[in-house]
Amino acid sequence: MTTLNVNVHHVTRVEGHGSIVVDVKNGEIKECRFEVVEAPRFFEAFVRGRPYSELSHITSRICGICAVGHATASLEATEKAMGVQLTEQATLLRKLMFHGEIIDSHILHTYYLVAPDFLGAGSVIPLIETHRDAVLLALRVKKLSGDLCAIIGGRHTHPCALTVGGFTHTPGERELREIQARLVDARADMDASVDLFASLPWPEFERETEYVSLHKDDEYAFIGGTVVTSDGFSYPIEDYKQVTNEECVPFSTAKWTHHNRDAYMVGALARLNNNHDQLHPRAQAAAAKLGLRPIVTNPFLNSAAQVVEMVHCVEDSIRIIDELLSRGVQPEAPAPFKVEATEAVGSCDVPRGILFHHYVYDEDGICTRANCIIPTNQNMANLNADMKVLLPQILDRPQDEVRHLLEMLVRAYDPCISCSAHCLKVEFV
Amino acid sequence: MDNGKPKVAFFDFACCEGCQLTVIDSLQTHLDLLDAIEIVQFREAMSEKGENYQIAFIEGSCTRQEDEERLHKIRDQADIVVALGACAHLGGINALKNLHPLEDVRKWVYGDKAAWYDTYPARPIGAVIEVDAFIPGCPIDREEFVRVVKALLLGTKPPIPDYPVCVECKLKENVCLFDLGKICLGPVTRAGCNAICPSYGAACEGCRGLIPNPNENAMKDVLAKAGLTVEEIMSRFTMFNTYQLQERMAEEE
Amino acid sequence: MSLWILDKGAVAPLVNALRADYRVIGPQAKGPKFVFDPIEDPAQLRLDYNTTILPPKKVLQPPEERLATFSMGSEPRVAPVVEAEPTVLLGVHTCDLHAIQLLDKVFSTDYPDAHYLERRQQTIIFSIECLEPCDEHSFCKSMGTLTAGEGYDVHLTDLGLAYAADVATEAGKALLTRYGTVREATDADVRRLNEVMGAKWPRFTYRLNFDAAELPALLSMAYDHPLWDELGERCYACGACTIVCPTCYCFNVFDETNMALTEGERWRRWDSCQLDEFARVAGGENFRAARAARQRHRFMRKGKYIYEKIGELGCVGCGRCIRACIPKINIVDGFNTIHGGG
Amino acid sequence: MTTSSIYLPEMGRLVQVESMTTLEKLFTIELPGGQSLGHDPGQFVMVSVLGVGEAPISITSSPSRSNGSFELCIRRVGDVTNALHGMQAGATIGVRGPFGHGFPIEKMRGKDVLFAPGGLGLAPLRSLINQVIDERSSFGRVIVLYGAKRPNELLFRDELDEWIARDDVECHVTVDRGDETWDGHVGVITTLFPYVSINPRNTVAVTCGPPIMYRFVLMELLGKGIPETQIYLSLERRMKCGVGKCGHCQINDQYCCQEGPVFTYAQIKGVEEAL
Ligand SMILES: Cc1cc2nc3c(=O)[nH]c(=O)nc-3n(C[C@H](O)[C@H](O)[C@H](O)COP(=O)(O)OP(=O)(O)OC[C@H]3O[C@@H](n4cnc5c(N)ncnc54)[C@H](O)[C@@H]3O)c2cc1C
Ligand code: SF4
Ligand code: SF4
Ligand code: SF4
Repeated sequence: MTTLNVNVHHVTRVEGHGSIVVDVKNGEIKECRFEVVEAPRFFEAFVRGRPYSELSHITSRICGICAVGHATASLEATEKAMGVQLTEQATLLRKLMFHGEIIDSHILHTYYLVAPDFLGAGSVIPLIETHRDAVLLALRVKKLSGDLCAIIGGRHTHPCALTVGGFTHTPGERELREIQARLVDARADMDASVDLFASLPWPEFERETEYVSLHKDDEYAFIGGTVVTSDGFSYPIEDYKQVTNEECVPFSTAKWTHHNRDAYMVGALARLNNNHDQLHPRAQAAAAKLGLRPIVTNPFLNSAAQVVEMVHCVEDSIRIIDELLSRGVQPEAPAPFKVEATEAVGSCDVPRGILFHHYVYDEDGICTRANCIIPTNQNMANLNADMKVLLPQILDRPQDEVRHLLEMLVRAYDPCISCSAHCLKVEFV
Repeated sequence: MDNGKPKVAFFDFACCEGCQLTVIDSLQTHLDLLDAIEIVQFREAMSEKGENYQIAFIEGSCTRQEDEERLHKIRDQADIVVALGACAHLGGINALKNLHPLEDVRKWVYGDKAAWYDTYPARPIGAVIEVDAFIPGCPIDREEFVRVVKALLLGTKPPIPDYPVCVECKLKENVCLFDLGKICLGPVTRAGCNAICPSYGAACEGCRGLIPNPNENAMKDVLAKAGLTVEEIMSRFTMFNTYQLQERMAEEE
Repeated sequence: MSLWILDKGAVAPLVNALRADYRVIGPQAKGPKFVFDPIEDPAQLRLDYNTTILPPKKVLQPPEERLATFSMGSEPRVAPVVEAEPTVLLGVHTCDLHAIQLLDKVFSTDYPDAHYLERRQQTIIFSIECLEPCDEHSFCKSMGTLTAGEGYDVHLTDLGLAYAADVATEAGKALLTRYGTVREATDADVRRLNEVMGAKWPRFTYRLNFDAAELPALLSMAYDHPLWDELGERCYACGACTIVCPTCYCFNVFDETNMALTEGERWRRWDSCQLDEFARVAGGENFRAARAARQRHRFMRKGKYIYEKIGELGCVGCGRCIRACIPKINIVDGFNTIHGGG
Repeated sequence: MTTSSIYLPEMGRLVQVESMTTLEKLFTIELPGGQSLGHDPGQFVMVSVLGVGEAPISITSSPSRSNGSFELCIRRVGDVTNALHGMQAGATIGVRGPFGHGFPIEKMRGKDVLFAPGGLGLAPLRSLINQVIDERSSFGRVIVLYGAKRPNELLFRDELDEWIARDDVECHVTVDRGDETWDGHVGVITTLFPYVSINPRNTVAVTCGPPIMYRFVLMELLGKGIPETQIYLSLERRMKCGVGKCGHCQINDQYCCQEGPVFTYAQIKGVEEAL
């Protein structure tokens, strides 16, 4: 009979602090859970009293990896609240920058964090010797996506130029053309990535769950749209709480969420499952090559879905730049608006999944209440449910392997725990 | 130092990990960093964990009792401790919570479960352990990080400027935001970021902290002339510098 | 030397032709302001600009400049770097032209500075006459820099449809005639030029309440003037006033190395006497610790010290320091205060 | 390239490095091909450690004793000086100079010379003291009054002993605070003045030390009636070029690196930024 005691404190190669606790006595699972042990940061509490103009800059600091995503969701909320209508150019630039972040985050996750698991390394650093081409590819694509964010927003981590109503800076046509040429070149890197990840021995594991994402009929949804689930539900963004149903759990600084079932999953795999038809044809081809045919129920394949999304974002970025250039890029001031007492919810599907920012402003545009629901939190219950199903299937394997597989499962979710820990506010009135 | 390279470890406390990400990003242009130093711990990017390091880069603020123990352990091991980024250097954005009563903050977020979550006012790590150097910024500047690593290798003083952002902003020939009717904290904020925010038309928010000898009265004067109320002025300063301002107020009392 | 006429329509072809053999730098728009930058498209050139954020000195003494490269290790070696390329500098206002002449003196006397001088030698200057004040802050008329008799290769004056091009050097002439389409000026052109020049003066006002030549003497009596303390209270010590000044040339020197610490470069970067650490020595002593003392030093340099060193006033009246100063410290008001009766 | 760069150091070799105190070391440097530095006492060189930076350092050896090399006495206080302290004989360093105006020895001939260095201030003065001693017959009395904070901070102790032993030099040494190794005079440098009688009209005084010391020594010298034009000081400033361009060393209208570092008291009297 197996007796197992795994306690992986501070799971590595994830953004943020999490621990896996497993306790098995004589083949009986006593304990199996993923804890978030990170220091809570209390964003919702301390944005109260801050002016609307600061909100996107403050909340971008929730997470250094999805800074653009937080800033964009935050601006979505504020702009909705203030009734701002973005110009077409600003809308395109927001999308373009968002693509930059998706690529940036996914390349980091797939190459730096996940690939070492399959290539028998503890980190990306030894791969510089053993898989130099792959590492250089990753560095190249990471630089490209970072530069794409930078020409629009100044930098990728905590972009400076995003502001309510648009941007404080407009990229030059020459910069756009140069980055477009690099995106075109990156197609080869995308093809190579698809080949590489298609060749990896993904762990065999299936557990069907509910997949939640944003959806738009006319494009693969990242910013705005409606909230849909693979169980057939659909909600306007404003009704996000009907989906999330948060609760505090004692061993975690992250709050858990559930909807139609005990748990649901968000992120690249959820988006791919819900929005496969809106993917760029090249991305659809990549999905086929990676064996991703909706509904995909192996959570490990979330990383493969990220590769598909990279392909999509590269292609769509090339297209957006074409559109921008054919319209002609002009410096423009942020759209005008009037500050008034309002409330609104913004939502984006950031690299790790759907994200909600909900603000209430007083008549001076001072934030009086805020609620941010972060993808990693929403995945927490599902990850734990996966672990409970996976563990019995692998219990007979050596302890190191069990530990490794559990860690890989955690990593597959790409948990950005640093953001999940700033959980969330009690009910709105 | 078996292979002659100094062993370097990265640690994080309450933060967004954007600074560590910036460190990872610095490899895009400075892959030779890995020839010069040996990274033995970097949770965000590697599974291996070496406890034998000489240089510790610490990201994030100290916000809990248990953080202090960890910080002391790092201090005991490392020859050189570097505060990495605004959270570690200043308390940064985390210290915004210090503007509210602690109990209120906990209850606000966790409701009746507040007692489960340990927390105290956010502090820069320099308030807990001795820090040998700091790299300011939210996030840090990639090139500045590389410069500091070189200085540590060379055994010289890390080249962190003492002058304000305006110097770099002017050298870049940006249109000053005051000329565009905006309000910028550049005149009192430490340079080194290459004036990135003003270069992108956005006001400096002071993430690198005040310069050593700022003329705050002149700043307040100018902001007041620009039509800002006292609350608005304070709000500008507190975004990243709450801890420093509160310390100063406590000193004055 | 000779007067030529350059039709406005001929400017773009001239710029294009020059671009084949020269780095062409001229004023162009940056948001609501102007900057000197390399011209990639003649349409960028804005000879009608008012003033630039940084003066054209940045072309001759770049904000950051490599002085040497070196190898480290046990047998270190060092080699000088003098970076200069054939350059045409277009559209220099006369105040800035006076400032360039001042820099020429500074960098060629005592210990000649090859880095500056080589670049200067390879730069051909097309200056341009100002017919309108750039804004309320310029005081070139007070400083005697509202026009220029020397220091340029070609000097342009806007005659409406064409520029009068006063050619002062062989280099200028060769350039103008080889790359451009010009004709020699007729008597009518000269009359028109005189008219334009005659009409411009009244548009400019004196802003100093006294003759600038009195500045050195005035300042030598003003060392303990209460003005300095007043300015010290308001000044941020941000250095902007000196960075934008066409006659400031102070610099810092620092080394950059590669990661392996085997090679490096020695650089210089513009520095400012307004910054805290400018005059601090290793013992911790700071010889101009007070902002008031630093403001005094700036005023003294502009109105007295530089004059005593090279016989030219250190201020050409461009007004940049006034525009750049956020608390609105105004050198004209300062000088007038010292003169008395503000 | 038309002219060579004034910022380009020549590479010199450290032929000897000697510890003097916990903070100061004496460096002996040879230029390529054994060329002479050709300096006057009181001048300085810009010393480079490539990769670290440059620092102005007074030449402490006397031109009369050059032997194809020169000496620098350097206190470790920062980047460049730390790096120098880490170097061994045989290493190569960069040297530019000599720069500045040294002590006008011609004007001192035939006169009594009173040296009053404090602490590290002995480094620049030693160059002149030794030259005066080497040309002893062309000077009147030679008086050296040297003070340091503590006995273990006294520089050039062997030479001090030599000077004390000589009949034709009046040398007195003091420390601010003594210890068990010290049986000499205790007290600040000005307490040495009563030991020597001075003929003010015929005396040239030369002093160098930290800014506070100047105030007291000057009071003493002026009180004795030595004319302001016969009191020489060597001043320290931040310097980045050494050739009157970078602006850091400016003392009001004077560039310390060019007009100085040696000034007469008459030159800087009333110049607020000087002392
Ligand atoms: C003419 C002249 C002659 C000299 N002769 C000698 C001599 O014979 N022997 C000798 O030992 N020295 C001499 N000095 C002094 C010497 O030049 C300085 O000690 C040296 O430049 C220090 O350089 P560094 O690189 O070691 O220090 P750095 O690391 O460069 O530090 C020095 C500079 O950095 C700044 N700095 C350093 N530490 C701090 C701090 N804690 N806070 C703020 N700012 C700081 C200071 O502004 C200072 O200018 C002389 C100086 C001059 C001008
Ligand atoms: S924009 Fe800001 S940093 Fe730049 S000069 Fe103006 S005040 Fe200074
Ligand atoms: S002091 Fe001011 S007005 Fe005079 S030249 Fe310099 S920037 Fe122009
Ligand atoms: S620009 Fe104004 S505030 Fe800045 S240093 Fe100059 S005088 Fe002072």
